[in-house]
Formats: sequence, structure tokens, C-alpha cells
Amino acid sequence: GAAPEETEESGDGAASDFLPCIVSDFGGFDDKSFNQLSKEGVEKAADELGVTAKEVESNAETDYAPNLENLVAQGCNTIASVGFNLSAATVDVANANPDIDYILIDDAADNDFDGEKDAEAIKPLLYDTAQAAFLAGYLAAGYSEADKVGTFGGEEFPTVTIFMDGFTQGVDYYNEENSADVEVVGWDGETGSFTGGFDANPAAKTVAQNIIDQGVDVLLPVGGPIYQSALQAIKESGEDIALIGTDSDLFEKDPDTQDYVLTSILKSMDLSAYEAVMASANGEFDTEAYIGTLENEGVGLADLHNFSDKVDAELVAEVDELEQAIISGDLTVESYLE
Amino acid sequence: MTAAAEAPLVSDAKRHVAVTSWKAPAIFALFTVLFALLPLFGPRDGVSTFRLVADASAVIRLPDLVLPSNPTAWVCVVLMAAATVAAAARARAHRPQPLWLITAYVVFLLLGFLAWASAGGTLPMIGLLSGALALATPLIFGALGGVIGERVGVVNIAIEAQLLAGAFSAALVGSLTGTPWLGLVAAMLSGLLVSLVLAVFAVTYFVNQIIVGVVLNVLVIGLTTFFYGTLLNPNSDTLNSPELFPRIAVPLLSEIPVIGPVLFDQTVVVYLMYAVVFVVWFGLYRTRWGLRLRAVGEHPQAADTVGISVIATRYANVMLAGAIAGMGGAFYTLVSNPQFGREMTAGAGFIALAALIFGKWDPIRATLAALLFGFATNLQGVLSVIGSPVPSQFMLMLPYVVTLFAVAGLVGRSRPPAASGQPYIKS
Amino acid sequence: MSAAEGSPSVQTPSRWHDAMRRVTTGNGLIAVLAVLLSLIAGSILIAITDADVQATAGYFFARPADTLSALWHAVSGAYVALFNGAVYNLNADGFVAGIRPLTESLKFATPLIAAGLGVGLAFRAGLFNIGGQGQMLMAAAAAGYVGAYMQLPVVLHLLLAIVAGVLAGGIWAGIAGVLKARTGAHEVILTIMLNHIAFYLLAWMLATQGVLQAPGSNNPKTAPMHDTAILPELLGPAFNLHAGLILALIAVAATWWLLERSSLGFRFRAVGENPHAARVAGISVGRTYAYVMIIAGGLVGLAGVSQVLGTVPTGFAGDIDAGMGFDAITVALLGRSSPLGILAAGILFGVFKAGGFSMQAAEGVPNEVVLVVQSLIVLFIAAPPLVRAIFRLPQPGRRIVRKPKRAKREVTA
Amino acid sequence: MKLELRGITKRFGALTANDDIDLTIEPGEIHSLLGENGAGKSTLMNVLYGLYQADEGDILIDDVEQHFAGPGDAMAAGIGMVHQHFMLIPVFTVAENVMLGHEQTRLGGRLDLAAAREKVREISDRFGFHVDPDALVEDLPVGVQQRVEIIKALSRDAQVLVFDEPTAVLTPQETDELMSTMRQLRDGGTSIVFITHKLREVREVSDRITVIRLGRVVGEAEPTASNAELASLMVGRSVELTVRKDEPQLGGEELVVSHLTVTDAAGTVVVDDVSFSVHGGEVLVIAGVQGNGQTELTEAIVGLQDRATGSVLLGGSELIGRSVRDVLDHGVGFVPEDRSVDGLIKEFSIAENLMLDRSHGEPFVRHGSVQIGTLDDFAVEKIDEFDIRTQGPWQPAGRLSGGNQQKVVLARELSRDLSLFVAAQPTRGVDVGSIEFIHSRIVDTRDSGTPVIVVSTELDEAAALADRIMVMYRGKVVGIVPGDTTREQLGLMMAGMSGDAAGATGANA
Ligand SMILES: Nc1ncnc2c1ncn2[C@@H]1O[C@H](COP(=O)(O)OP(=O)(O)OP(=O)(O)O)[C@@H](O)[C@H]1O
Ligand SMILES: Nc1ncnc2c1ncn2[C@@H]1O[C@H](COP(=O)(O)OP(=O)(O)OP(=O)(O)O)[C@@H](O)[C@H]1O
Ligand SMILES: [Mg+2]
Ligand SMILES: [Mg+2]
Repeated sequence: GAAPEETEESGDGAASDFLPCIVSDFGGFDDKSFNQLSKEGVEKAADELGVTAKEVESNAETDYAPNLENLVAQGCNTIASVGFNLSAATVDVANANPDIDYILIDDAADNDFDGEKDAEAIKPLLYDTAQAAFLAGYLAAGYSEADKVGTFGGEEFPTVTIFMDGFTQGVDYYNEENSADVEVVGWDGETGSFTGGFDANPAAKTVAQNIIDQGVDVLLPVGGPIYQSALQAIKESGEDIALIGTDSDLFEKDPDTQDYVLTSILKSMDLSAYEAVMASANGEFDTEAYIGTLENEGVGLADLHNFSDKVDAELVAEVDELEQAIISGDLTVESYLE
Repeated sequence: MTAAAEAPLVSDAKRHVAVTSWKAPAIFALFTVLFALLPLFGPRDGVSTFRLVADASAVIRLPDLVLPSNPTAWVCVVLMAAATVAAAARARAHRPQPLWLITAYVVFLLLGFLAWASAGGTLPMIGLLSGALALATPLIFGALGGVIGERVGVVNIAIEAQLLAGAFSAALVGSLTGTPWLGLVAAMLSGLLVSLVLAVFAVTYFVNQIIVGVVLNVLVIGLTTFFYGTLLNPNSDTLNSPELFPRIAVPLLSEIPVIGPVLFDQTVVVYLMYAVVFVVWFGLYRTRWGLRLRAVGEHPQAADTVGISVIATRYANVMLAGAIAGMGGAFYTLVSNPQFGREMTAGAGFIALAALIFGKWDPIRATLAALLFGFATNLQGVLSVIGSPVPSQFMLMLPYVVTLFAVAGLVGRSRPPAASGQPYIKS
Repeated sequence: MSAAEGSPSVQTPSRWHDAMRRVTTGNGLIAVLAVLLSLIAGSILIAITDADVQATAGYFFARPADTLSALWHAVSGAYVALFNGAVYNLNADGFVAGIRPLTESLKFATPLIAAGLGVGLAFRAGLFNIGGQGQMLMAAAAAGYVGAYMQLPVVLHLLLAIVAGVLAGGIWAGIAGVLKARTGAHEVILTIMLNHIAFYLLAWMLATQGVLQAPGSNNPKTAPMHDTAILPELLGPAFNLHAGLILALIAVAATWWLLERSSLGFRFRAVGENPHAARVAGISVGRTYAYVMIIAGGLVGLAGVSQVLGTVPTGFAGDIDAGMGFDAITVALLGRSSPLGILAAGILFGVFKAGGFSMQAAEGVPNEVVLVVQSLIVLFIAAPPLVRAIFRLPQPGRRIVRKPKRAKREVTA
Repeated sequence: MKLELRGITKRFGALTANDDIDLTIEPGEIHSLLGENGAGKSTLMNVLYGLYQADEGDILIDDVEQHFAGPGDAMAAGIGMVHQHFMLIPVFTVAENVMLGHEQTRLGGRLDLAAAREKVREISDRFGFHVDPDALVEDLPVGVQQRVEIIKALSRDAQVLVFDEPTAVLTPQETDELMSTMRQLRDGGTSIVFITHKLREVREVSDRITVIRLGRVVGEAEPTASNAELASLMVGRSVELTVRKDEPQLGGEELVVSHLTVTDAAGTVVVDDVSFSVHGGEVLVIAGVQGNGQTELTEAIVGLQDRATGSVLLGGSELIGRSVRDVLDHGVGFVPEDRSVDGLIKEFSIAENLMLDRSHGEPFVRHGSVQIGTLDDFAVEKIDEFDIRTQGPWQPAGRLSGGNQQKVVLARELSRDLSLFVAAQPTRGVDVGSIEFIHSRIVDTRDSGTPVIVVSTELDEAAALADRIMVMYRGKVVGIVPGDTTREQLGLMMAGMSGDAAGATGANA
């Protein structure tokens, strides 16, 4: 390639010296899930600000505190921590260095469970994913011809089961409303099917396979890359099974899924993280907890894309109505966030 | 000696007494009692359906096997009790326990348990078995690599590294070249490379083999994760989306009820696995290669004194072992899922290690051990799908608990190749 | 496999073993060169990831100096960050802030030393304890339960939590030891299986109210430890170094005494070197296996204790072992299963761990580089002839053939 | 073919194991090498066989210089060796061991086991070996393993055969058979190098004798030389070849064994209803061909056999059912048969080996702690007392020569207050100088009033030590006879003929 001019400006004056930073939970930034989405949000903000974000990965619980402390030492202005696991360490660091803005994703920063945030400088970002999953459950139940829909998770974490809970409630609601008898395979509200990890490996695939063997025609895998295993199992079954994505719109994120993905349960961590970082950069940071809901579009249901003509327009309308009902509070979806 | 032969001898024959082992009947009795507690305290209503065909397209169609759950469980308890009595009778009579009795007992136990656990549900037998096979396949490759390594005297703790390196390069090369075949070759080569490092350090530099193995695991996790993060993931369209091997149904064989679709509707990697199991078994016990390999692993100096190069034999076979384990790695990214993920083998190499010890360093037994593990894993998967009241964490524990019991209860002492782990140091 | 029969340092034939000891311990140079070689290898990875290097490499032939300078900046920057983050922070104002990284390294070394002792002790008795993960998890569970959910007076609380953790680790390892002693099952399988069982058992406990899950929480995580159960900070609140280090040092001394001076340790070593002769001399091999696993598990348990009561006293989740059960194997082997060696190896690893965070934060160097450098160091240190060959140092005297060993018979416990 | 070693020097670090050794083996001769433990005999042979590379010197075959990079080359040149430590794979069959390294294969790379079996049978028949080609080597008695080694060498058409201490583990009959085999081979033109510590054998079979001491050739001797001459040439001083032994001062029946039966894991009865007693101050030698239950019998007494029934009363208290440690604490001293596996921890120092069976209490352990000072003093004392040739008490025991290793075991077992002393093959593989010493220590023990059991396959040893001799065959007692029973009668008894019958036959013969 051609060499650039010798005289290099160290950025234009407009680029601020604002430094946004982010720490991942274990799983790393390429987990195709919350770490990745949050990072995308922070990066987007950094791009707009013309700066480079500092990104550090944690591989274990003992890494959180040193990672956060090192970021503080690096002079970060905003630090985003991803996941409930980082909560306690973030609280500690935030109390020790209160002049930095902290964003804590997926946790209320209340480790003594007194209903109060434990550190002033933290802005918790929470997502009532159950609301969106409820819609997905209703949609799936309506779509299912086999009257059987399935779901499974990576590990039994609340951030995982909240999807499965909402989904199951949606199916139940469908059954009530339409006196139908759609069954959820893989989760009964208490126990269910888990792969034991978040790897797209043979274990995840056989779990998907086992659920498919029960005759479901909609499948909701919850937990990062394990959707790939589900997709593969669906392909190999040779049957007409729809896939529901989580976190972001699978249709757009992974083109391989386009023929299979009915919809996705959105959890807009990218967006809220982006907004929080921008607010911090612009001096508008507030530490009020943010709860993503259908109402503020922090969670939602993705477009049906290729499936729009396969799903009854009537069903779609019902789902829309339900969404409104949830937003208006006429209908409540239960989740651990209450 | 001739004089002695004519003279009155003090009885020439050694006396034999029968050894009475109450182990089998005791274990049988224990499990019978434990199992009887299930239908007793947790009676289940309804029927259990065992589905024996994969889908409507099967040529030979078997009807579903429908059994009333609780009664079936009780019948099995009775049959198990009968087997226990039979075992006890044989033990009293100082006779050994035949394989058929043990097999029968295990079948009753399994059938009873499945009937009880799947009350009201449908148990897809083919899914259960083919899932078990899928879970076992990489373990089998890994365990075979371990068997060869240890049989030639080099402990292969680096199976995990070989699997992971195999999975990584299979994904990378498979994506770059667009053909899974080259991906498979790359997997074998990278497994081979890992074991070449093992050989250099362990054989040439006499470094403790366990150190090298443990360290190689860390090294390969580090390298693959590093390149995944810096190379594969950012360019996942071009570098991390290999094409998978297609399933190929073997004509006729795949039509055999139940086992046909399980064993003979698979990808080429699985067929290769059958071949490798056979070849390793045959080679190990029937060929010059195997004889020399085992000699070097049992008594390297003896092998040396008959002109076999211990060093060369160890190098060649350790590398072969790596290539085989590498194939197992390819299963992850060329059969199971068309993408590499960080540390995606998730400790399978250690399970393979356990399988090869469980299998007493024998290719067939190690394969069976891996299959048992796969079966236990998938059984828990199927049971948790059809609805088990047990918390998921306990279900996920099942295969490990089964292995623990199997090793402690049934296998017991096992003898590794005598020189396994020992460097061969020559002047 | 070999681990079943003898510790690595002892199973190699004595003459070679001795030669090896002379060469390596007598030659600090090799260790330094090994570290140097590994750092060079690490530099390659650092250079690959560095954006400036990538950019300038594009026009390398037009202006190679750019690439070289970018290379230098990337690599030196990373290693300076490592030094700053792990040994002494040159940018800090004042000694107190400057020395903090060293205390961080010691903090990370603490569990590695304790767990390394557990693995090393088992090695010396001829057992390969690959079950550090499970032992740490169970110890963490027990210590965490006492620490977070029991109310006790000051000193007693901490003591009880420590004892509970050490006991739990000992019991968990003891299961493997007793099963091996009674049934002859191979400890490698047993401990691997117990790792997974412990993992899921802890996962269940963490997800269950009334066991380990923080009251009122839905997350699989415990409540924070009570103040009375937290290992005191050694150097005041400015540092994270906690009394776990003292415990680890005591454990080093105790293990040294146990192995080198005590009668029980004598039996451990006897069984590790030659179980047949030990049995003939009236030492119960099975009993020894059980004891050694229990003590080894207790030592590993101490690592778990130090994690939950010292390093992360704010409550823990399911991966509190942080992979140290396996790191401990490397530490034990690098330390040649001797307590002092393990102490040194543990500190070296602690340094890399602490430095890794700072390299990542300051220079964006991925964590895995540290893993790679660490593993290479171990390999090179273990193979002095290779290092000599690379640096063209003279090789010491030729080696010798050992007498063949008879195939070992199985020992009945 | 004529084999010549010229100026062979081989060093191990500071130690010169072979120092400028010249040796010529003429075609068709049996050439014996004599020397103390550690004189360098095995080392020289390993150089000849290509296992070690000489630091200096040449190997010539028919006056042509040879370069052996490894045993393969030596074998190709027609040299075969029966090693002191058998080079057999225990888990292989005889045929597999014999074919290893020059296997024939059939279609598909399959081993031609049939051909190997045929070969084994052929050689076995030629020499009357009676070896089953399909037997697992580990199941074979050592004597048969020995023959397998010979078959191995012969199957490669060796023209020079080295036997390194082949008779150490053989019974008298087996030794006689081996020697006739050697003569048979020599008469067929094969040259033989024969290493042994047993002077009787050397004189009986050799054509020429070379004596090595401290790595050098110190002289040649004729087969007609007397035992005493050979011994003093070997050791460099005069040696007493028979122990001075007074009439026994018998005490009470200290040890009473009745109906002792031991079965192995497979249910074979290896010790079959054995009863005998030993008085205080008496040596009972248990003679018999290896593998007839002697080992198991002693192990049962010490508590090492799990499946033992019957009774062993020592000073009135029952030993059966006790743990090994308990038995040792009762004052039983035990020298196991295989010192390198069961008697010593080679990696441990001499001092540590000396406290091995007293690791749980006084005097070496106080409050759970090993008393290093006490142990060091003790070790120095025992090294001196037992004349253990070492650089110091903290040297690893594995570095000692065989004879010295044996002395360590003996020193340990004889340094407690004993109520019974059991020694299995106490002088196996040990040179004449050390044998003299060990025998006199055993006699001393007897004279102090302790009952002593010695297991030996060595008739010379039995004759030298025994007050009474008990012969075992197939796990049963053939008879208990006085210590001065003739070699012939004992030989017959060891073949299973009852004492009286053997006495009669022996008298007739
Ligand atoms: N591989 C080796 N390394 C170092 N020293 C050795 C080695 N092999 C033998 N030695 C030493 O060389 C000397 C000669 O040993 P060698 O085995 O040749 O004796 P030997 O005459 O065969 O004795 P024995 O009668 O006990 O078999 C001994 O001091 C022995 O300890
Ligand atoms: N045969 C044996 N093999 C292994 N361990 C044993 C054996 N006998 C005892 N131990 C154990 O070793 C430890 C010390 O042994 P024990 O207390 O019996 O000996 P001691 O002489 O009373 O004590 P110490 O060894 O402290 O002087 C104890 O934990 C004991 O249970
Ligand atoms: Mg609060
Ligand atoms: Mg010798």
C-alpha cells in the first residue's frame, strides 16, 4: 500500500479526550450475546465521539475487580460492566472512584437486596425481556401447527430463564384465549432443558435434537451461540421448524438463519449502552435505573421478515394488541425483575 | 527328571478352589432396591411410548412400543430381583457371573427406568441413540489418540488441545477452501502438530509428559482463542463458516430398524470413526506396527535390544495419535456446527482421557466407555426434555455420576502400559 | 499413566533426576533465557494485534522504519504495561502506589500456591490430582456458606469459615482417595468426574434459596461475606492483598515439613516412589492414598477459601475456581512438586496474571497472550537442552541409560 | 566367528566402568567372565551389544572393525545376548516376544504368528526347552523366561551368545540343563560369553575364564583353578567360601505354622495346607524350584497375602489376619525376594531405606517428626557394620550395586529386636564376597536365639545355612529333612518325590 503522509495530526481538535470503557463478563466480547451487543453499543458511541473505547475481557470472577481497577487507572470516563456477575465489583469500584460514570448492564447494583442501589455513580440497565418473550410465545403458539413449541437454554441463569418464562406465559395466554392446547417442551417454569454451557457444540445440538424429536415446530434457544446448534439440528431434521432468536434480530445478524427465523426477541443492550455512553460524554449522565420494556422499546419483537406471509395476519394483529395491552398495563407479564 | 517321574509323586496337580465373589449380587441387590424406591414413592400414571422409527420415511416401520409406566417399572423390578437371585445362586455355587446375566440386568434396569421416567411422554429411541453417538464421536477419536499415545509410552494429556486445534483449523481451512475434506485434513495436521510438540519435549527432551500435556492444553486454548478473537471472528464470513459434511445414508444398512438410522445415516466423519476404531484395534493386536508399538510402551529397553528404535516409534505414533484426535476436533466444526467458538470443546479432551483409562487402554473398551458417556449424557438430555422433576443441575450431573459409579463399582484396578509416562533415556 | 505411579520429579530415574536438578537449579541462566524466549514469542502475537503495526505493515517495503518503530512501540508498550501492572508501577507517584502491582501479583499468587501445593503433594505420593477445580468449588461453597449465612463472633467466624472450606476440599478429594483405595479406580477419572459433579452441585446450590443463593436474589450468586468472616487486608485498604497469603505461606511451610520431615510425609513419598516396597515395609498403601488426597484437597480447598473470603468477598458465582485447578497443575509441575518450588512458580504465575490485566487495559493486548507466554515459559524451563541449543550454549555431559524397571505389579491396597 | 574387544573404555560421568579392557572370544568356546558386583561385566557386554557406545576401543569380528550404533547392528553381526535383567515384554506371549523386531507378516500386514510359534517350537524341541509359544511371559516361571531369552537369541541365528548372569534365578536342575544347552551350542560352533557369580558353574562349563575387577582385566584363569583361587582373584583377597557354623542351640518352638493355605486371585491354591515349626536358634531353609509356593508362604507369614487361612503362631500369638505393620511390630524381620521391587525404594537415600519399616515410631520418629540426626547416626553405623560401599548415607539406594543394595535391606531388617527372621533368596545375584558376609550375618542371627527361615533355590546355600531343610513342591511340603541331606536327594525332592522315596532313590543312585 501507499505510505501516508509523514506529518500525522494526532486527531482533529473535535475528537474529545473522552474515554469510554467496557468490561465483559466471562464468555468474552464475541459471545454473540450480551457482551457483544453491549460492546457494539459502546463502540458505536465511541465512533461517534471520534475516540477508541478501551475493551477488556474477563475470563473469571476474579478478573472483574482487577479489570475495573485497571480501567480506572487508565483514566476512563465511563465504564460499562456487562452482566450481573460484575455487580459487586462495580459497586466497589464505583464507591471508591465516584467521579467516573458507570453503566451496569443486566443488574440493579443492589447486592444487599434492600431495594436501593449500592453505589451512587452506577446507572443500571435492566431489561424486562419477559414482555417481549411473552409476545414471542403467543406468536409461536399461534403459528404452531403441531401444537408443540420448544425452548432450551445454556445455563439456568435468570437472564436466560426470563426468556423462557415469558415465552411460556405467552403460550399459556394463547391457550387460554383460544382454548387451545399448545405445549411448551423444554421448560415448565421450574426446570427444563439446558446444555450446561454456552458453546455451540455437540452437546447443544443433541439437546436441540431431543426437543425436535418431541415434535415441536417452533424452537427458542436461549444463550449466545447455541442458536447455531439449534439451527443445525433443524436443518438436519429436514422438517419445517421455525427458529426464534434472542437479543438481536437474528435475521440480520446471521444470514444463514434467514429461512428459519420466525422472529427474534430483542433486548436492545446496544442501544441503551450507546445512549448511556453518549449521555456521559455530553455531561447528561443520570444514574437513574433504566428498565427496558416494550414501552420504551428497550425490548421488543423483531420483524417477521420471510415469515410475514406464513403467519396469519390475524395472529400478527393479536400480537400487536397484546403489545399495547402490556404497554398500557392491562396485561402484566411476570418476571424476576418485579 | 526321569527318576522323579517314576517315583511316587506328592500329587503333581495344583489344587483349585472356587473364588466366591459376592460383588455382582450385592451391586444387583443394591440397585434393585434403589430402583424399586422410584415407582414406590414416585408412582407415575399413564403410559410410556417408545418410538422406534425416525420419521415417516422409514422403509421398515415399527409401531410405537406403548407400555404402562408404573406396571412396567414393577415388572422390571421383579425381573431385576430375579436376576439378583440368579446371580446370588451362581455366587453360592462358586460360578462366575456370565455376561448375559449382567447384560440382562442392565437392560431391565434401563427399561424400567425409562418407562418410569418417561411416563406420559414419548421416548424417541433413535434420537436417544443417535444423540449418544454424536456426543461420543469426538470422545472416541480423542480416546483412540490417547490409547495410541499411552500404548507407545507417551501420556497424552493434550487430547483437549488436539481436539481444539483440530476444530479450529477444520473451521479455518474448511472455510478458506470451501471443502470440508481439506478442513478434515487440516484438522488432522494440526492435531499432529500439537502432538509433534508433545513428542519433541517428551521424547527428545525428556520433559515430564504430564507437564507437556497440561501446558499444551493451555497453549492451544490461548492460541485458538487469540486467533479466534483477532482473525476468525472479525472475518467470520470468510474464515469461520465452513461447509458441513453431508449425511450419507448407507443403502440397505440404513434401513435396518432402529440401529440403521442410528449407525448408518451419518456423515463421513462418523464412518471414518468406525474405520479408525477397527483399524486401531486390528493394528494394535494383529500387526507388526502394533506389536512394536506396544513393546515400546511396555518395555522400551527390551524393544531397543531387538533393534526397534524407541525414539522413532514414539515419534511416529504420537503424531499418529495427534492426527486421530485432530479428526475428532473436525467433528465440532465440520459435522456438528459450521463455526468455531472459543474453547468449544469444553473439556471433552479430559472426558476422552477418562474414557481411555476407563477402557483400560484398549481401543474397543475405550470406545465403549465413550459411548456409555455419550449415552448417559443424552439420556439426561432426553429425560429433561420429556419432563423430569429433577433440577437441571442434577440432570446435567448424571453422566459424570454414572461414570464415577461405573469406574468405582465395576472396573476397579487397571494397569497402564508399564512404560507409559517414562522417558527413554539412552547414552 | 505415569501419574498414577509416581510423581514426575521422582519417577524419572534417579540419575537423570539428579542430573536434571543440577542443571536447572544450578543454572538460573536457563530460567532467564526461557522467560526471554517466551516473551519474544509473545511479542509476535502482540505485534499481530497491534493496529499501528498492521497499518504500517501495509507499506512495509515503502517505509520499513515505520513498521519497525510501530513494532517496537507495541511490544515494549505491552511489556512495560506488564511490568507496571505486576511488579512496580513506574508511572505512579510515590512508593505506595508504585508497589501496589506487586501486591496484586501476590494476591493472585495466593490461590495458585495453595492449590499448587495440593497438586504437588499428591504427585509426591504418586497421584495425579486433576480435581483441583472440584475441590476449590466445594471449599468455596462451604467457606462461603459459613461466611455469608452464619452469624458468629469475630475471630471464630473467620476461623470456622476457613476450616469449613479446607474440610470441604479435603472431603471432596478424599472421595477420590477413598474410592481409589477401596476399589482401585484410577484417580484421574475420579477427579475429572468429581470436577463436573462439583460444578453442577455448586450451580444448584447457587440457584437455590436457603442454600447458597443470596436471599431475595434470582441470580446464581451468594450474598457478600460478613465482615467477621473476611480475611483481613494485610497492608491496609489501599491494597487488595489479604491474609490468604499468610495462610498460603503457612501452608508452604507446613507442606515442606510434612514432606521432608514428618513420618506421614515419609510414607507419602515412599508410596509415591515405590508402592510395592512401601507395602512390604508395613505401610498401608490404600490408607496413604486416602490421607494424601484428603490433605491435598484441604490445600486446594485453601485456595478456594482465599478466593471467597479474601479476593472476592462480595459474594461469588459458579466459576470462582477461575481455572486454577488446572493452573495449579502447571504450577506444581513447574515447581517440581517441592513446596518452595511451588511458591516460586506460584508467584511467577501471579505476576503474569496481574500483568495480563494491565496489558489488556493499557495496550489492548488480549489476555490469551499471557496464557501463551506462560505456557511457553514452562515448556522451555522444563527443557534446558533446548534452550541451550537455541542460544548455542554448550550442552553439559552426555546422558546415560537407566536400568530397566520391572513392570510394576498392581498393589492391593 | 572370532570376536575381539580391544581397549574398551566406558565411563559414566566420573566413574570408569570399563578401563581399557581387551577380550577375545574364539569360535566355539565358552568364555566366562568373573567379577564382583559392579566390576563392569554387564557394562562391557552392553558395549559389545551396541546398547552403550564405548568411549574408547574397538570391536572386531573376524578381524574386521565393527561400528554398532545400536543393538540392531550387533544382532545383524550375529551377536545375541541374554540380559541380566530379562528383556522380555511381560504382557506378550512367548511367540510375540521371540518374533519382536524381525516379524514376518501375512496378507493385510497381519502378523504371522503361526510362523513364530513354529519357530519357537522348533528351537524349543531342539534343546528340550518345553516352552509353550502361546503362554504369556509374565505367567512363566523365571527359569522358563530364561529359555525364552535364549530362544529369542537363537531365532536370530546368533553366532556369539552372551549370557549375563543367567543362573542367578535358576534351580539346580535348570542350571544343569542350561549348561548342557550351552555345551550343545558350543559344539555347534556358537561362541558363548558366560557371566556368573557361581564358581562351581564357571569351573564346570568354561573353556576359558577372564576375571575383571574394578573395570580392569586382572587375569585369566583355567577351569581347573580351585574355587578359592578364583574367588581371591575376583575379590582381591582371600574369601571364606563356607560359613563357620556351630551346632544349633535350639530353643522352644517359637514359630508354629499349621494348615496354612493361600489361594491366589484366580482361586488356585498356591500354598496347600502347610504345617511346620521352627525353633529358636534354628535355621529352616525352604528349598524348592521357584514358583512352588515358597514366596507366597513367606508373604503369608508377614501378612502380605490377603487370602491366607490357617494359623501362624509366633511366640504364641496369631499372625494371620494381622496387618503387615502389626506383624513387623511383632518382631518379624523380612527380606523380600525381589529387593529392587519390594525391598528398596531406589530413589530414597540409604538412610531413608533403613527406616522404611519404622516410619511410625521410635527411634526415628518422635511426635510425628522424622529425627534426622538419629537416622543419620544410625545409617552411618549400619553402613560401617554391614560394609555397605557407598559415598554416604544420603546417597540414593538405587545407585548401589546389587550386593550392596541387598546389604541395605539386610541391615534394615536385622537392626530391630527380632522374634523371627525370614529371608527370601538373600544372596541372589550377589558376589562371593558379599555372600560370605550375608551368610555369616544370618548365622549370627540364628545364634542369638532367633528362629530363621531362609528361602533358597540354591542348594549350596541350603547346605551352608540349614539346620533343617523343608522342600516344597506345588504348594505342598514334600518333606522336612536334616541340613546335611545330599544334593541328589534334595534335587529329587524338589521334583516332587517324597522325602523317603527320594532318600531311597538317591541312595540307590
Ligand atoms: N547407566 C549407568 N550409569 C552410571 N553408572 C552405571 C551405569 N550402569 C552401570 N553403572 C556402574 O558401572 C559399574 C559397573 O556396573 P555393571 O553393571 O557393569 O557391573 P557388573 O559387573 O555387571 O555387576 P553385577 O555383578 O552386580 O551385575 C557399577 O559401579 C555401576 O554402578
Ligand atoms: N500402616 C499405615 N499406613 C499408612 N498410614 C498409617 C498406617 N498406620 C497408621 N497410619 C496413619 O499414619 C499416621 C501416624 O500413624 P500412627 O498414629 O499410627 O503412628 P504413631 O507412631 O502413633 O504416630 P506418629 O507417626 O505421629 O509417631 C496416622 O494418621 C495413622 O492413622
Ligand atoms: Mg442496596
Ligand atoms: Mg551385571
